[in-house]
Amino acid sequence: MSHKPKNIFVSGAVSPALIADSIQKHSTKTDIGGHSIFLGQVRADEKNGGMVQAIEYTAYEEMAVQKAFEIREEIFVKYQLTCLHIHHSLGEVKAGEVCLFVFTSSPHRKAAIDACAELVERIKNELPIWGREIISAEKYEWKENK
Amino acid sequence: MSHKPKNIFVSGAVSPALIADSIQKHSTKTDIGGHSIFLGQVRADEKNGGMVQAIEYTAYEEMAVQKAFEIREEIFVKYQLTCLHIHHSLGEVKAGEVCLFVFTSSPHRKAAIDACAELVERIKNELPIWGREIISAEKYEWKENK
Amino acid sequence: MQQSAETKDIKIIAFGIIAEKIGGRELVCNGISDTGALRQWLANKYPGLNGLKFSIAVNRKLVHENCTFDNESEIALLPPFSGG
Amino acid sequence: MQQSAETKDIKIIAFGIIAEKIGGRELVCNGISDTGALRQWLANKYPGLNGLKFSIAVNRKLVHENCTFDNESEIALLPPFSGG
Repeated sequence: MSHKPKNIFVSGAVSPALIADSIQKHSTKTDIGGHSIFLGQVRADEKNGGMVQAIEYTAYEEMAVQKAFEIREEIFVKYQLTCLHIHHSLGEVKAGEVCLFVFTSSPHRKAAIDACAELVERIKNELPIWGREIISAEKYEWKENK
Repeated sequence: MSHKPKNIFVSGAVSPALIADSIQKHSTKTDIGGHSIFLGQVRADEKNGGMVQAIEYTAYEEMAVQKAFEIREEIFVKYQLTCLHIHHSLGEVKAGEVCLFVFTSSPHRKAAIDACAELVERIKNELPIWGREIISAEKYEWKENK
Repeated sequence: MQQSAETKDIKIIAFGIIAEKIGGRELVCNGISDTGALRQWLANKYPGLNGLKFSIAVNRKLVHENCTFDNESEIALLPPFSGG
Repeated sequence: MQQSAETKDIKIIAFGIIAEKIGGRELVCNGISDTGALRQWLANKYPGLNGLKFSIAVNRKLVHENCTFDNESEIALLPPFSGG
């Protein structure tokens, strides 16, 4: 567990290979009993004027990385975690692709599951990241989290 | 979503490649907005006589597959899910390897997260599966879920 | 004349520590037609089971009260689950 | 003689729909030293912002009450977040 802010952004979609690689890396940590993973996937929602083709993400990167670090420290205090990783896309992510990867690990399943659920809410509510839903070459809508 | 019992067992550890492949397959389902994944990993617990090297899983397979199907149907009624997958190891799984992979997907994150957490509890409590913790060539302990 | 259910062999399957204590995954009993009698018979025949908790499944369903069965039934002895 | 803080240019960065409405990711203001005055100045200068909600961050922290700043501060205009 590192104690300085770490970049959370990846360019474009989060690939299944990155996820597999991250899981694989935890096989040396034999005090872990459970991993909880959340993946956000871009939905092809129906909009006025067509379907969402992709979401283009931008962020206030410096603030997002600092805030993600603060959240990380708070979650580590609250839950008995071994590891915690956050990866969020920047730039274009097509419908069906993964834009958010949250990964928590703990000796016991409950801490991993609860921490992951809380992290996802906090990421959505507190990180300065914006998604623009691309509907066609001319048409887009700024996404709003509910 | 298929409506007949499906084998949930894999021989040996669940590989990161199987997990990546399963995630990849969902990219065509563009109504999905969130995936929740739980992975059970074998812990190298300290025991009287040494560390846990591996867990050897056996199951009453026919009953486990039928029960997993019943649980699946109940979870689909309770939560708005697009997909639900369960993979559990049989045979030997070494410390650090993954023995359980539970995967739920939904248009909205809350349903995926809540369904996954409930599934993990039900799998641990209701499926006739047994783990024998291998400590050395001569020594083992039958695991008990708490 | 057909054999009565009571005199037909009934096959029982066992798992985990229960299989270990009875020395195999399968055993056969005869003249037993409910789960209460089966528990009694097992306790007499396998003292190694003393103090071990197990459930009985009849036709792949856990039974919690005394339950009758016949030689067509699938009977299984299940120690506490420890999957996942 | 040094310029006073009020007369130095203050750089402001904007994101999302706010950047779009003001026509760029960066703007410069002068003679403004608190977030309340900044909101007023923006409302006058960019009628396109009318009806749009946004927060202000000073040095990468959201500020909820009126907050003073100077030309060393990092000021950012943040529409509602929509990550994940």
